[in-house]
Amino acid sequence: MNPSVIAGLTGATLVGLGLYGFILHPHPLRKLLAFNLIGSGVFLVFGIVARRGAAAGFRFDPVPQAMVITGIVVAFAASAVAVALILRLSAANSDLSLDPDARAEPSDGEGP
Amino acid sequence: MELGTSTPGGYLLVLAILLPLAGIMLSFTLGGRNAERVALGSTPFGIVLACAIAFEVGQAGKPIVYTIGGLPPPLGIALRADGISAVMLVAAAVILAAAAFYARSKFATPDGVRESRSALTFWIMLQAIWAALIIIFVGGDLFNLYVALELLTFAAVPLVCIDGRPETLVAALRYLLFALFGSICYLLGVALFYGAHGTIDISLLAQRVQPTPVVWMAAALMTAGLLAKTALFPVHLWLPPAHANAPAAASAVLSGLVVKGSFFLTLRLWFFVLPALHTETAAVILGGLGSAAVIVGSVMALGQARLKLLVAYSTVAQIGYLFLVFPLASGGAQTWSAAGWSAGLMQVLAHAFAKAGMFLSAGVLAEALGHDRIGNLRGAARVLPLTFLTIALGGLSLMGLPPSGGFNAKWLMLQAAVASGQWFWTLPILVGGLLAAGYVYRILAPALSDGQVSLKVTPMRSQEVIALALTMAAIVLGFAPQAFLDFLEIGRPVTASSP
Amino acid sequence: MTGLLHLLSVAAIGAGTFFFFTGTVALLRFPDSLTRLHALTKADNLGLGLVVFGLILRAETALSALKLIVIWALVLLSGASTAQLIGRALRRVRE
Amino acid sequence: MSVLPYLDVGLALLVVAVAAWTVAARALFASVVSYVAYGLLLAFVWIRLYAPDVALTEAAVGGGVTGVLLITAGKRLGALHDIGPDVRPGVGLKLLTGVLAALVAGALASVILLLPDPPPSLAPEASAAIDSAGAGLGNPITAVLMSYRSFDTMLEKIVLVLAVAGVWSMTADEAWGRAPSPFRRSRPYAPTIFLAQMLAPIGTLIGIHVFWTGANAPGGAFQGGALLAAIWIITMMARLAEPPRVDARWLRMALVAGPAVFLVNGLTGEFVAGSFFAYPPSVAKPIILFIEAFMVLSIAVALPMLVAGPSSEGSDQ
Repeated sequence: MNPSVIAGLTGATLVGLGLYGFILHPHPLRKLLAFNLIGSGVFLVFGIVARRGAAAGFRFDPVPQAMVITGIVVAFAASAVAVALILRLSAANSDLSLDPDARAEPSDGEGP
Repeated sequence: MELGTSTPGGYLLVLAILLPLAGIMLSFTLGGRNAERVALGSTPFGIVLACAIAFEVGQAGKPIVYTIGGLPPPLGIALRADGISAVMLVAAAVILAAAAFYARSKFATPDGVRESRSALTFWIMLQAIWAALIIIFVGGDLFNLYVALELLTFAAVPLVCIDGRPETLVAALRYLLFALFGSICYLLGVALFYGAHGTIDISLLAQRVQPTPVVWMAAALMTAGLLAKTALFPVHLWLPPAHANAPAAASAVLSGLVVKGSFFLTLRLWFFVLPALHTETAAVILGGLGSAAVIVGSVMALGQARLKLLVAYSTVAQIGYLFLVFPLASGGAQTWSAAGWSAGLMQVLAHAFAKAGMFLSAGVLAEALGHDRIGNLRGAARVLPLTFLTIALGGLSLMGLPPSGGFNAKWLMLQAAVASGQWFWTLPILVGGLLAAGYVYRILAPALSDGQVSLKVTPMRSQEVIALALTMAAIVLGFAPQAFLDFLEIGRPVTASSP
Repeated sequence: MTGLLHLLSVAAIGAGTFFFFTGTVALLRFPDSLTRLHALTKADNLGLGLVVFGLILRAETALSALKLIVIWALVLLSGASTAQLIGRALRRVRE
Repeated sequence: MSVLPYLDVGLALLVVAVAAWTVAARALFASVVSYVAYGLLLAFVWIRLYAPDVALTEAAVGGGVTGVLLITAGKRLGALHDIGPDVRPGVGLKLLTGVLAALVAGALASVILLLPDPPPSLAPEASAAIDSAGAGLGNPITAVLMSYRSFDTMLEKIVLVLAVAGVWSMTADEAWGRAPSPFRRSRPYAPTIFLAQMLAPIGTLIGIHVFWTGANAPGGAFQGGALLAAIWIITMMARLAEPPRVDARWLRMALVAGPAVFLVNGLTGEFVAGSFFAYPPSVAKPIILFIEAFMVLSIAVALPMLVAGPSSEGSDQ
């Protein structure tokens, strides 16, 4: 098995793990962590695409790698906004036990 | 069709994007009242640029293209404006300008304060939504579109919780998580497309795409991500609290335009990137989800106690109609397919204008009465005649009664459904219309009946007029000539290849 | 000469790896946080030092050798500081 | 060399195990700490994929700056209250989600194995074009970021500005304009101060070095900026420097400097090189370095501001 196959399988596993955590964890910060796991799995997929694209004296295809760098920056910005939102929410509201579906009911009156 | 070289007028696309981007940076640096001045000052230029682009596209009769830095795809990034991009650019510019002028009083920086949090945030985020939408409408590169989608998310979320109440924070957080999940699914699809075909330029992909498992997986992931952002049933739960809790001007933009951004990309994906795939199954699934959204959204709207929530659930339903375009316009060069295509775009436009107008009216109403509980609206039409006229006209378009853009859209949809033998799609269209009549009646009936309502604040006439003007645009779409429908076909792959 | 250097380098890196290994075992097996901290800092500093030494012997330019030394110094600095901080935090918890 | 595949597999298993622990850990804080370790491990995977530029970014941002962000957040949330009434999902839901996640991962893995051979690549095009448009940039990543995909790069910087504005928008109205005080709870210990004093000059030097070599070797504006940002964060943690007020004009200007210079240069490209965002070939390298210098500044300011969070009441007293 070459490194790109291993990394590809790792990426797929990370996406799966992240997806599991993202759906199941009620705590928003845990959801955010899981989201970041999915994100890094996706970046790894870009990584193996870049690695496979080695050609013309390059050991990698620079285009997908450049995209990953942009992606990491954007993902960090997303985390920062989410953290600020979570902290604000926890300061405004002592109850952070969000099962979001259960929480929104009083405010929007939707049925269960 | 040349895809990799700039065409005359292509430079307008770059200017249209750079205008709001420069506005964001100026507003952020200068701060305070200047943020508002920059935002309001740039909107007229934005409308002019959008109209100029539409004019160029109409003149050329084919998409106008700009390759950034003179570097053509696959290495470089291309911008392309076809018929639907041009129309959406104009609609977005008009609705954003309307929302901006509507919001002047609420988001003015108070006297004696150098800068206020909500004002600065509002004016920056409004321009950011505008910039992101322009890129989404003219972007030709899937990764560039990803960055634009994220820009849209980062701009929309703070608007939802701009007043800082805990329930708005919960709504914003939920929205953010859904949106981030949507983007990451989309991005994974982009990675697979690149891995399979070595490009993510929409036109180049369209030439290279083969129905392989990789492409199907990429298409499924991107569609799932975009659906989460568009709030199509069953991933619609984030939308009503987010749209209903935002300030009226923001709700108008979120409901009228922002969800259309991700829908627009879904259109791009299936009709522009993947025409080589046999998409019947996918089209039926999307149409089925759309139909379910029409029914569920309308029924939920019927049960709402607050006006803004009712209008938000109506958005869930109206988004459902949009997805009927996938089965109804999937017939390649057949005539009914063109009707389905026009119907879909007509629905996008009519809903954008009608819903923006209704949210702005709901804002006027909530401000004037101090509440927006439907149960306490008895006699309200007497004190707010203009606002209720707006709501009634907007409702007309939502129900799909003539003359209105909504009627045009649904009429074309019915034609396409019957002509293509897919009669079952007529059911959700008709039932949805009846249910819409029900929820519009729920607002209007008490308002028109006898009752005593006292105004807490006199409504601002300018705000009422802006809302009315937007809904009038939705009505005027009902008189759209055939030339307008032909314009929407410019650059559509199937028609371009047909004799 | 290269043969001897090579041997020396391998020996140093091997010894460094051994220290890392023992440090990790200690981290997993030692009873409380302070002793774990003790084992970890010792093992890491020495282990990394030996690895860096082994790599310097293989360095092609003086600049890359210098960079390796800077890396070691930086890890020493941050390792010592974090160990201090963790130790203080532990003491605060106990009091 | 035959040992490398085993190391690869071992590294992959370790990454997956730490990721699994991040998801499975019961306590919030354990999960956060595990995630930080995960970010650092991931940098090694990137090295193995011949992506040193990404590895640098991942280590600096994924492990470093995100780590500070999450740990401070985890600590604050932990201090306020842990996750209220235990609303753990039922076994049925867990099973269902598990099956769904496994299906997605399995489908993705099989699709990745099915990627076409020979793989499509833009490397030949990039290599051929690198001298014309990238004009003497030896690092193909920097060439792609600053030339072919310059539009993305500028947008990404605007996303950062927007994220800062978004974070600031979470301020309580009364506190608007004040400085953030993310680390007010902990009085700095002597070792923190010592560390910051020692690291600040060295780190600044390394940050500038990473940016400068980025033109020809792994590194670049983002990685260099991220290092400088980390240094500023450490000095703030040691209370050697206080965070600035969010309405400080210099702060706002520093934040938009990168994208603004990029935008202005993109506009002038039309007149000096015949196309928006094009560089005149003869001076492409100096112009790119000029733009990158401002981007380093913006990144070095934006990341600490994102970590520091919104301004809070009680600061500036």
